[in-house]
Amino acid sequence: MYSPHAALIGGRSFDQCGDDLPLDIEAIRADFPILSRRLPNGKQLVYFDNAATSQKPKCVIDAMSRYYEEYNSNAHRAIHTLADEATAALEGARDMISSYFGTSSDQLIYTSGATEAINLVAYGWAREKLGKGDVVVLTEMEHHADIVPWQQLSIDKGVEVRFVPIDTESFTLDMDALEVALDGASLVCVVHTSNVLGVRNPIEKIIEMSQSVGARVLIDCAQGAPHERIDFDSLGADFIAISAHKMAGPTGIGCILVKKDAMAEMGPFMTGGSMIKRVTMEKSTFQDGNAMFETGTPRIAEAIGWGAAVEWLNQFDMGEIHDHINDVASWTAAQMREIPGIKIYGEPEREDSSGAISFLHESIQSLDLALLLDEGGFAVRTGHHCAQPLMDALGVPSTNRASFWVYNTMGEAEAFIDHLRYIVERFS
Amino acid sequence: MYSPHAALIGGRSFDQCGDDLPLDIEAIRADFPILSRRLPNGKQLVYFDNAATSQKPKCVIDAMSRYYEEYNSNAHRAIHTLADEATAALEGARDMISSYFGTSSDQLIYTSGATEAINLVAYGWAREKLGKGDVVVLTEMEHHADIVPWQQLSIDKGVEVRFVPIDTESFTLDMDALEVALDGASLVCVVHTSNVLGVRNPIEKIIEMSQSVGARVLIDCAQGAPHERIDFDSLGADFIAISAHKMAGPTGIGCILVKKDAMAEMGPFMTGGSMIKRVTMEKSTFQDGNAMFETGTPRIAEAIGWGAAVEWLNQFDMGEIHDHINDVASWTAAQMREIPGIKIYGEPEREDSSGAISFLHESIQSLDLALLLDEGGFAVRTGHHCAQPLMDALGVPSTNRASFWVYNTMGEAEAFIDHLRYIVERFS
Amino acid sequence: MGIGRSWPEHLDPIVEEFSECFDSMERYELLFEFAKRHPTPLPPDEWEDENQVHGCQSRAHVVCSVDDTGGFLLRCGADAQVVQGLMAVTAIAVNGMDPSAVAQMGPDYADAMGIKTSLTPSRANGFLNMFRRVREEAGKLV
Amino acid sequence: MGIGRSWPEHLDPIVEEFSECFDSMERYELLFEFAKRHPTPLPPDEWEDENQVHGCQSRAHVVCSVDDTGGFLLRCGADAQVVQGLMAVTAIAVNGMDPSAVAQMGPDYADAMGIKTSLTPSRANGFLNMFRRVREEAGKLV
Ligand SMILES: Cc1ncc(COP(=O)(O)O)c(C=O)c1O
Ligand SMILES: Cc1ncc(COP(=O)(O)O)c(C=O)c1O
Repeated sequence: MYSPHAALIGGRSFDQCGDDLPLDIEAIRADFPILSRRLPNGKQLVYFDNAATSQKPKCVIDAMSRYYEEYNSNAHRAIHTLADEATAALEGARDMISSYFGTSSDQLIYTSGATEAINLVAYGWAREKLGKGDVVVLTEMEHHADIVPWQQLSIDKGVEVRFVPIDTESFTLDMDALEVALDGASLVCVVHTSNVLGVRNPIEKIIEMSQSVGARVLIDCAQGAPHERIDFDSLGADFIAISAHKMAGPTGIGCILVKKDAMAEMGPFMTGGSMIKRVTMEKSTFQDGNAMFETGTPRIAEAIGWGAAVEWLNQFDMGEIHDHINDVASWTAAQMREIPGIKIYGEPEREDSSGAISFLHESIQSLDLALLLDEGGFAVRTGHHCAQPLMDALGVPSTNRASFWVYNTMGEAEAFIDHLRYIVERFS
Repeated sequence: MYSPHAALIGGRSFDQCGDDLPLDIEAIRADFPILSRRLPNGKQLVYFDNAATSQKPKCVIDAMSRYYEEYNSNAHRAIHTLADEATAALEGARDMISSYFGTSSDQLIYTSGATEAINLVAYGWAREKLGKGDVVVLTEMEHHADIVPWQQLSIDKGVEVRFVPIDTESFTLDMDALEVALDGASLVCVVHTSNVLGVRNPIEKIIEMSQSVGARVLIDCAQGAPHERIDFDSLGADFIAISAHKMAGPTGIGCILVKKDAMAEMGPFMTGGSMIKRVTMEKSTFQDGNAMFETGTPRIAEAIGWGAAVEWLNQFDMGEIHDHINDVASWTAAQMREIPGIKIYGEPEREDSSGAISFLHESIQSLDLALLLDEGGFAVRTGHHCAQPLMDALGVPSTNRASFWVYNTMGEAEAFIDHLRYIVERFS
Repeated sequence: MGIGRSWPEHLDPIVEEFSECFDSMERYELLFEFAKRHPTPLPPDEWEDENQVHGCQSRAHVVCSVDDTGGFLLRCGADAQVVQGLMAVTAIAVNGMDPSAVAQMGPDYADAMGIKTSLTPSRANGFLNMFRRVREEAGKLV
Repeated sequence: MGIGRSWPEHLDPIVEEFSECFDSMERYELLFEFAKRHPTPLPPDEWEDENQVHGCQSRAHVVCSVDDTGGFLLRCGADAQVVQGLMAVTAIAVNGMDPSAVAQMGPDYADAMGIKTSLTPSRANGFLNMFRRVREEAGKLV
């Protein structure tokens, strides 16, 4: 029988005990077609914009093409073979992804990304459960996706929003201030790893502290999931938001992981087909569990692509991936600190950092610096990184940011440092 | 310079005046890899489930692969070359898609599909503008995506929902009842073409009647857009919802087209990055126009794929495509009416019908019939088609549905009729 | 789930009849016949939420009990004849058996009948859900 | 927009200087220099919403007027030196010209300078938005 599942398996053989083998970065690079790209000026691409989005291995791209070329069909509620294969692949992907995140598939709701995931909690849970007198605790290092939905909730429902500040010396959350902010809190929303600073927050402790005052906890793992294995059931958070595109998966998909008892408190968000039990002109009744939150034609190709990405990642030990990234980032940051005029925001050398390096030069404007780096083939991001309150705390409008992933090499880092030195010598 | 735009152009040369050439169905079929698929039992696939989702030409699949293999990057707000190319391709796709729909790009808001498009109107416009005393008019032939969001609005805001019935003899809307229902209406939501009956509603007249009583109009064009050219500006509707996946595009994307003055009345729906002007801990301000409604990482690959689909469609005259589909459907329906025990719901032979044929056999249960058709390689859908109020009006719980698109042939229709006759002879 | 064969001997002629079908259309025809010859069908007015088998594409319901002689009794019904037919074969297999034997039985008769070629992933799943439900209920009756 | 060349003669030496750059890094260096030698920069405290050029990746602002002798006067500023440099060259080109001539001018000097190799789609777009804004304002001053 034709098996769309087999099609999901990538080039390299599946190996869950990869921790015996050291990472073979050259073999990994060979999985990513884009890494051999040359820019129009002839320069070899060096992709250091991984916190914005990761590149995709060929097996992910191919899994989606194969879906469209061999068994594309709308899933669910159809009897014919193609629909059945598409449904099996879609549900197979859900099983694969949820088990990668250490939970069961009924605690996973597909969304278009981390942003929609957080909005789903704001609309589907918070608007049902919270009102005047309730408190939502955020931190100063949240991404806008984990700020604006709560400000809107505050406008609509009178909920109080509190921000936990960061210590701008150590670039870490002020845990004493968190302790204070937790008083009377109903929901605590914290970013697992800052997309600007690379700081990995002590989320285990935060979850414990929050739950001990009876608050539910949402962890924004958009940056965390590409850098360490997120184990939903053992972490114990109530909600975890994830984007596929930052962890080797396609654009247009992500999920919110939701604990069963929190899900039971939720009401519908977007409505329409699939999420219903029965529709009449008078009233409609809805499906139970995660099915209530997925309406319309599913993101079929995207789910299959993400499933393939998770399967690709599953070959490796995430601890080793983290160490490799940390090595490259620490070396790079240490070298950058030697370059006159460069200032780094954060401590990428810290062992648990994602290695994202936010930096500025004292005289070369950030946009100019990005252009000059691009001229050398180096893709870094420039801007406020959707974290303006954090920028305000750091006292800058924007930063340049170099961020690394599994396929980046020490050789790329060396070339980057050489080019950056050259820019600073010539343009400052 | 590397041009992602050039990459969007499909195999056949771009030709807007295709109306001089008759459609070359065999050449068109060659563009769709899946059409040569054989099922596990060796049977050649005959895909008659186009109203659920269309198949995708190779140029669409390739445009997305090329994005991931050559210039994948998060769009907007980045200086580096890849980000710039991705942004250009994303915005180029928006221009192409909006101009295909006869409007400007600032009246197009990307969504994940028609379902999210309608929810966006319910949350972003109706929740701002409507309340107790307001009336939303729907029809009995709406898809659940155009029913449940309005029922939820009714629960939350006290809005009255009225349904215009269909005439179950002619399978058309009861226009006299519409006239009555319009009294005091604030919003009228009508499906352009029924996914069950294939009926194309007189939307021009409905728009006129609705606007003459001062109501805004939403047209659900999920089924309309694959069958005729939708010209937003000249139609004059306030909102038009569209899914890409039913018109040769990928899963996970669609749009709502919104008239400028209606957009000006809208408030934010999902919030987060990109849709903001400035975020502080105290408050946030938002972008103007369509930018206020698109947050998070865009559906970049999906938009590029949809752009390629629209470019592919642009080669043809939609009138000719419609006529071809109508020929195949009319012949098929006429033959089916000769088969003992088969009953057709709708009039697929009508000139303006999308050609979807909903049918049942008096003694062979619909699921059995679908299985037996599948055994012959024929993919048809079976179920309530997310239109339970219409099913209730027709007095059946579900139907089988054969639906056609540009690549279906008279030869496939003949084979279908032969197999259906054989089933009926053997199993009834 | 059981190596070799785990179905009762009295099912052999039926398994053989199916396995000798010329093609799947013929096999479907036979399933339709068995649907009509179902020994212990569950009439639609006894279809309830509690006895519904979930994860089936058609509506399917099973009610298990023991008869006067202590033998297993499977009453079951589905809206689709194909499913009803498979259920009929299953009922023929298990009716009268010792519940503990039913609880141990495997779904391998379906393979042997040649049904598998027509089972796409979710159809296979639907069949297995039905079968597991019967086995579970049998376990409770031991 | 304009066949052949449409820039004023007095820009020739500058165009030549740029076109002779060894590579784009050298061209960027030159743009940095021109940014410093901007004849009529617009100081940041005059940057306002109304004079902002939209669709630029950097913040860019232009204010157009005529001087005592009726010549065009472009005051402009950007936060990025690269943009500021291009604006400086533009100001050198158009300052003192007849507004109606500015309204007719094309952006071809940028091509001739060799800038195009560094212009990705949206950078080119940003430059064109700036240039069109200047031309529009010139049209209003005729
Ligand atoms: C008439 C109609 N409206 C809305 C929809 C919903 O579209 P989607 O599932 O792509 O959101 C469909 C698709 O099934 C449809 O046929
Ligand atoms: C920390 C963090 N949260 C949320 C998001 C939003 O993710 P997406 O844009 O995929 O919805 C991002 C991505 O930029 C992020 O870095």
